[in-house]
Amino acid sequence: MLKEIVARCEELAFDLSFSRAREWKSQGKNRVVVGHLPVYFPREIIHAANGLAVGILGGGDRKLIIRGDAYYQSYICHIPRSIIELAIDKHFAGFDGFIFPSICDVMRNLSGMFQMMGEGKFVKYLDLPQNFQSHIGGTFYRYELQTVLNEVYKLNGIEVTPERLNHSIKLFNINRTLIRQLYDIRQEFPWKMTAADLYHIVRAGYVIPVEEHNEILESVVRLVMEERGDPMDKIRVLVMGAFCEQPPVGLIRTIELAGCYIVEDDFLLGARWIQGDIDTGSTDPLESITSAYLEKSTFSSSVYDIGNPKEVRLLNLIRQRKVDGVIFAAPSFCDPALLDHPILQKECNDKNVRFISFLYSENTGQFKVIKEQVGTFSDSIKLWDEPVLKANL
Amino acid sequence: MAKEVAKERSMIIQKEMITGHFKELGAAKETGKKVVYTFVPGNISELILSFGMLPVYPELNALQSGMRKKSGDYIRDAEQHGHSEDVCTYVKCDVGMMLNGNIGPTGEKIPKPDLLLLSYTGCFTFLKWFETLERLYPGVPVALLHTPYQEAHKITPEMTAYMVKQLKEEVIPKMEQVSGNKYDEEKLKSILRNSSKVEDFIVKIFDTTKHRPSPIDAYFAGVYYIGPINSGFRGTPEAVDYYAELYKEILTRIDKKLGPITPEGEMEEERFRLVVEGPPNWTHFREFWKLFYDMGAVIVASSYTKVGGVYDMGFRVNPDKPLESLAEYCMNCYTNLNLQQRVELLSKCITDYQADGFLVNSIKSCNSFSAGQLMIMQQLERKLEIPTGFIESDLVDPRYFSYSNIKNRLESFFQMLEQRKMILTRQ
Amino acid sequence: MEKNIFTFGVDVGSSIIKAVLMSYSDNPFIIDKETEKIRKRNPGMVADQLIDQVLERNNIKYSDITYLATTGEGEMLQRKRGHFYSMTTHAKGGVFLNPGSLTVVDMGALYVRAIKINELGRVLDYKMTGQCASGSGQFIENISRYLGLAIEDVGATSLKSVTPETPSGICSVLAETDVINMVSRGISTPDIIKGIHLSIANKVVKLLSSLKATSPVALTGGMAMNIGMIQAVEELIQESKLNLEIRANADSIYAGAIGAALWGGFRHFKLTS
Amino acid sequence: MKKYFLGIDLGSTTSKAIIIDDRDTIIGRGITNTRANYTVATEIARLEAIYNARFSILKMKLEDEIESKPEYKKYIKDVEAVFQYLQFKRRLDRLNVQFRDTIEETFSGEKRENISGYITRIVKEIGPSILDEYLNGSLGQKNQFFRDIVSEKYNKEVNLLSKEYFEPMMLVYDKSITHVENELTEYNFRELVYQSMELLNDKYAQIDESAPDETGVGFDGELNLLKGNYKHIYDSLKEHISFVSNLDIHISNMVGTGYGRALLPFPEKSIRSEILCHAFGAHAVFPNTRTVLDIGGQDTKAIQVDSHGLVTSFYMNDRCAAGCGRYLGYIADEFSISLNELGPLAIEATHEVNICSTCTVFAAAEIRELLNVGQKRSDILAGLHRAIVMRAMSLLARSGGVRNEFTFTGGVARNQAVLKYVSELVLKNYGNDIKINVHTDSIFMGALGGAMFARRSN
Ligand SMILES: Nc1ncnc2c1ncn2[C@@H]1O[C@H](COP(=O)(O)OP(=O)(O)O)[C@@H](O)[C@H]1O
Ligand SMILES: Nc1ncnc2c1ncn2[C@@H]1O[C@H](COP(=O)(O)OP(=O)(O)O)[C@@H](O)[C@H]1O
Ligand code: SF4
Ligand code: SF4
Ligand code: SF4
Repeated sequence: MLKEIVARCEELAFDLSFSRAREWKSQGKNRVVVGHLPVYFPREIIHAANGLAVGILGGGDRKLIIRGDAYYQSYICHIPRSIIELAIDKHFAGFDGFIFPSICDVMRNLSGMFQMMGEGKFVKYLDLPQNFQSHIGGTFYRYELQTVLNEVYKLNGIEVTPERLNHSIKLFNINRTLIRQLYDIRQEFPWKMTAADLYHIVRAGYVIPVEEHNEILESVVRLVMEERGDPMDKIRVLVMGAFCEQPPVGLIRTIELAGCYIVEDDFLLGARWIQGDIDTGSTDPLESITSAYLEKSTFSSSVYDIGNPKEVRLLNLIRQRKVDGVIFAAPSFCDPALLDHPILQKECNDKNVRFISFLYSENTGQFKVIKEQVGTFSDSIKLWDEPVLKANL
Repeated sequence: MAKEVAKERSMIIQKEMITGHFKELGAAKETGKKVVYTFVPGNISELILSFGMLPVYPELNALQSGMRKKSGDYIRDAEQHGHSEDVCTYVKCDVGMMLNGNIGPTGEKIPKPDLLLLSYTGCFTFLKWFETLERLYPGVPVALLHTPYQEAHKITPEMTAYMVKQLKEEVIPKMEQVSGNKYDEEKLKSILRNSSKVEDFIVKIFDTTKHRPSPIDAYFAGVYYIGPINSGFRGTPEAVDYYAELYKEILTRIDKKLGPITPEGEMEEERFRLVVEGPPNWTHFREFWKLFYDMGAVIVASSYTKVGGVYDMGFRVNPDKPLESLAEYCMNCYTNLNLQQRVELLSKCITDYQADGFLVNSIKSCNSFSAGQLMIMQQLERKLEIPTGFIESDLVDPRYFSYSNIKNRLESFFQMLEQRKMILTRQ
Repeated sequence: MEKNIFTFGVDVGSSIIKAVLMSYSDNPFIIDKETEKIRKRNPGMVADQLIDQVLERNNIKYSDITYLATTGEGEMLQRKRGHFYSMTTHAKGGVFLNPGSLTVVDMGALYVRAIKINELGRVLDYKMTGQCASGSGQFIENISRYLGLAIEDVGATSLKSVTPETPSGICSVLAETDVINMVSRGISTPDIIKGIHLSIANKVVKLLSSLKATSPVALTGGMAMNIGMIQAVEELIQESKLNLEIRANADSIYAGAIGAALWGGFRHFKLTS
Repeated sequence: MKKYFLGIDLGSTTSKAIIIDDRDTIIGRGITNTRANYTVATEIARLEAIYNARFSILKMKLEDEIESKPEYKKYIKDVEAVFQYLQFKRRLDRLNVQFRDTIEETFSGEKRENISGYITRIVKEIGPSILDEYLNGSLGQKNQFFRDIVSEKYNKEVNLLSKEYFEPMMLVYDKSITHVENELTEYNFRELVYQSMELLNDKYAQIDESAPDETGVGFDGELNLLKGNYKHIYDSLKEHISFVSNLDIHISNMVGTGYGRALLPFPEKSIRSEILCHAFGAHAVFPNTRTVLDIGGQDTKAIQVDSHGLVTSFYMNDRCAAGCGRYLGYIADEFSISLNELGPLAIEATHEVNICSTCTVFAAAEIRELLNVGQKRSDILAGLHRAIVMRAMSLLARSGGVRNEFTFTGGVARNQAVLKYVSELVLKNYGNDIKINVHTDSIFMGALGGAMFARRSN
């Protein structure tokens, strides 16, 4: 039963023609489908405007790159070229608009390329504020969100009332809670479900209506609790750096095959960006969404961490999830992720947290070297009987 | 060896300005002057000056290290400290320089920052850079000025308001606190008045490439010409003098129908006129330049000279609205323009200055420039039917400058332009 | 530990298979060892033959072996009891061969792996080369073949160099063209070989410095049998002022197999205790 | 006097020479591998092109006879084949001498004796079998080089020996071959061609003596025409051959290009970028060409040209030679087959194995691994070929995509499997109506372009 759900989720998650979204759009009037790129976008507002916000996470290893290379030099990460390839091959046909949250220069410029290529009816680069004061950054963020809503309004004429928006927020609160529960289960019983399965389940939520995803998540939570599974002699790791370009599933599997349980990760960070619930009782729910962004965001390479250093937050996570070591896995040429690593790794060093790091790209197919490194990492923690130095944290 | 070329007066002035600046920095500890680290694109130097503080530009340090062939070692050191091979080498070069005692180009030690002014325009790496610096200089206050991107091809009032608010409530209070001086709007206005004069000169100078032969090279020499506006002198009277002098010199060259000055003297014959997109390589700057002037190629416009501000589309600071002006200046920098705007700007350059070819120097480090360049190139090729060339190198990482590869590509590019001229004139 | 047991380590490399028979106890020692080139045969088959050959030579039956451990690409061997990852085994083997080493560098046919360990032999950190084969033993093999040198003679030839000539790029394939070019320019064979060694050593030293390796450094793997390589590494270490002492051992190529045999013994006692 | 123009393409793997006349017609081709000294390689290619030109001129002169009398055609073809063999034979003799020297300085005692004996046997074996392949097989058309031909035979023989002699025997070969490749063996055309004719006469004499129904295997109908007739042909050809042997093939101008062009002893104005030459050559042969893909030994170039054959943009790999021709060479080595057998084997595949690294050095290891997990040879080969093409597709995209018509050049275009994948992917991604051109002379496009530039700037 669980197997079937996971299989279905895998199919959905990697359905690069986004058939469920298209189907959904055709099933009602005035529906819009809006693609959004990594990392975080408040999908609630599109939901409230009778829309479906579909996460675009690249083509992974399932899309052959032929013309995408015409747009990017070899020293730029992989995800934008697979997205361009998808666009050229009309995978986004029927999408009404695209939102590019500001995370890096590559994504930013990709938004310009979408504009020049005339993709969708609107292309919005969403400038997430780096100022976290509500009357400065907050005001600007509201203005940015309003711009998105105006674009959608132009398309379907649907007024987003506070009631509608509050309802949408509620659904997404449930979604976030259920995902959190799954992570908590895996944190305690990582053998009950593989990291790859969890990944598929969460990723499916990027491309289907939240109502349906919530149903899936509910059954999964129930079924996973019933799973037995045998605990194996593996170390517990946290994987860090993959917030935008996704690692190939083979990589996630390789890590777990080579003696690790992934108990925390930032693979699909957007779905878990807001930590906790967003207020659903306000008469100005846009303000609730804004203040959730300002106050409840997780940490990520795309946000300057003034006054809230990311290394401290990472350490908290390590403690919470009781991990034995950290795997820094980042996409090749991803400046944001890679420039964070020295900072985070220094902290790990200082606090005696074991870590390794390597690079991947979404279509990496050869995991031999990675397997050897991860295997040695797990060996090095397991074979030598010293207790892992958690006490130092 | 290059023969010694008589220095023009403007060069001497510039050299004095720069030397003076580093002297002042070197003496900052004694004089008690506060030091602000900030970046070139979207540099609000006028504001820094109005508080009597001294700006330091880590990128320019990196650039200088590159030119002095130190960057290779610095980068290696930074990589030893955990930085990836894949990321922007400006950052690594700066980190490496710090690890090696922070000695500036004139041999004087660059003082530690009293304030990290992160006005990050057109590039996310600046954010990461300052996160790194913040940890290298623990306790130094950070003022962040977020410049919204011109995503909708324009600057909206909300964007300006957001920036002005940040200036007023984030940046200025921090500057007051660090410098111990109050914000003096009149002083700022008077500095800005100089800036607007400088801006006029800049536009006129880079417009002289209209002439045939072009009296200047707008890339290789251009990067020297923008030195003063990019290194904190924009609002100073020295800058006004410098640019007045420079403009005068160029006018004389035009009268005499002289081509650009190269490190080996005047360029004899102008054979190709190019527009170049992308920053130059600094580690092999001379060799790189030589590849061009040896072939009689002169750059009549380049986007790189617009990173520190775009003025040829009409923007000027308005001393009467100082903060709004600064905000708009930031939002107007080249890499803060969206791709469509970049294409328009470049095609204007190509047509206005009658270029024969368009060349991209794609910099491995710089996603801000590089991501999208290929599409820009395609668009220009299609729109203007101009021959395009493409080379790759890096700003300051000598490992990514392959002389033979670049030479091979440039040779082919020039032969292609020549062949084209030959055939087209024959018809 | 009550008695000595036999353990066997098999390191299936990309071109050479290494087998070591050990007596494992508190003072483990090597009983016998052997290598065999794969030379386009099935590695599994070659390894099996090699195991039998060593057993036969020592009058030992397979059933007398308490633990047969594989490393490298040896996971497919039917007769293994356990498999360990290359860096784990090279660390162990490297220290066994060069006691007191705090860093082990395995220089093999395709990859270079640098492993940092503490006094207890525990792996602390490591780095290995990835998708690009510049700096691999295979590269030396290719070049020496072109120059008509037996791999055993490469090291000695390199030592004769006076003014080494390094290839310009990093790519091994393009470097081959460079070498051809050098030959036609009349550069001497020792100078070419030395240049190649230096360019590989450069990669090794880069790994060492990015790992912040601690001295002494043990070199293992096939390339550590190459005296020219050892010298090139030493020269570059000196040049980059890393202050690392280099050690190598005549049995370097067996380090992985030795490590596997040792870990096999360790696991056996851990599992049975 | 007639004017001729020479183009030299000093590539990373092969050196090519083309001679054209003043109407751009190709009259001579020469090719050799660039394993050797660059100057030697250039000379070999140039001389070969001149020999080839003499034969071309001969054929042009005798055009009418050849049209009307197939035996003439056959005879000339045979002469050419034997001519090639004789060149080969001279180098083989030279190699044999080198073998002796190498053995002398490397081995001693019994080992020396044995190895020396083996070598004698092998050399004896190779000579006649090669002659047979030249005469009765199609070795002449296979575009194989001395090293490849010899090493194929040599390896086969060595594999028959006992295992302990494998390494020493390989060493003898490796040590000797480079010397021979680095030497220029000059031939006198006239002498060699007469020698060829004598040899042929001996052969034909045997046919004459054979009974009418005894013209067994390998003796085809064409050959039969020569029966009883060859003496006559010989006599009438002799004069013409003497004429072309003495003909002064005057090269009025030449242009050098290719990877090693900077090392050519040419004045600077006679050196052209290989990108322009390839494009110009391809465009000359197929005037509607708009996109050119050239895959050579260690670089791949994607070039866009306009209607005049002028390059408008191009893109090439550098720094990394993954996925170029040399890669195929290593693969052929690993599978112990010759380069031109790779493609046909790959085409037999039922599916393509996914190949992750096209790094030349890793190729062998990856293949071994795949063979071990039970993948079929042909499927692996198919995957490898496809991987190369994927890289080329990426460069094509960067250069501006594929425009009609598309011309595929360079040595790798001779490989049918690569061609198959290129066609498939180009048609699928850039439109089914794209016309794809490949020419039998595709490896010579750079040299041809060079020769054409030479003519134009004369
Ligand atoms: N006798 C020798 N002398 C010098 N170098 C050797 C010798 N034997 C092997 N090598 C080198 O060692 C390499 C193989 O090393 P090895 O450790 O067996 O690699 P792997 O285990 O990765 O297959 C060869 O590529 C060659 O360069
Ligand atoms: N007969 C053939 N069949 C298949 N491939 C061939 C053949 N001849 C040459 N090649 C391929 O062509 C490559 C050489 O191409 P070439 O264009 O001559 O390269 P370059 O100009 O760089 O020397 C070889 O590496 C080989 O892979
Ligand atoms: S992978 Fe990194 S560099 Fe690439 S688009 Fe995503 S955030 Fe930007
Ligand atoms: S990415 Fe480009 S703009 Fe940004 S810091 Fe680096 S070089 Fe400067
Ligand atoms: S650079 Fe050379 S050695 Fe490295 S991956 Fe490419 S082909 Fe292989």
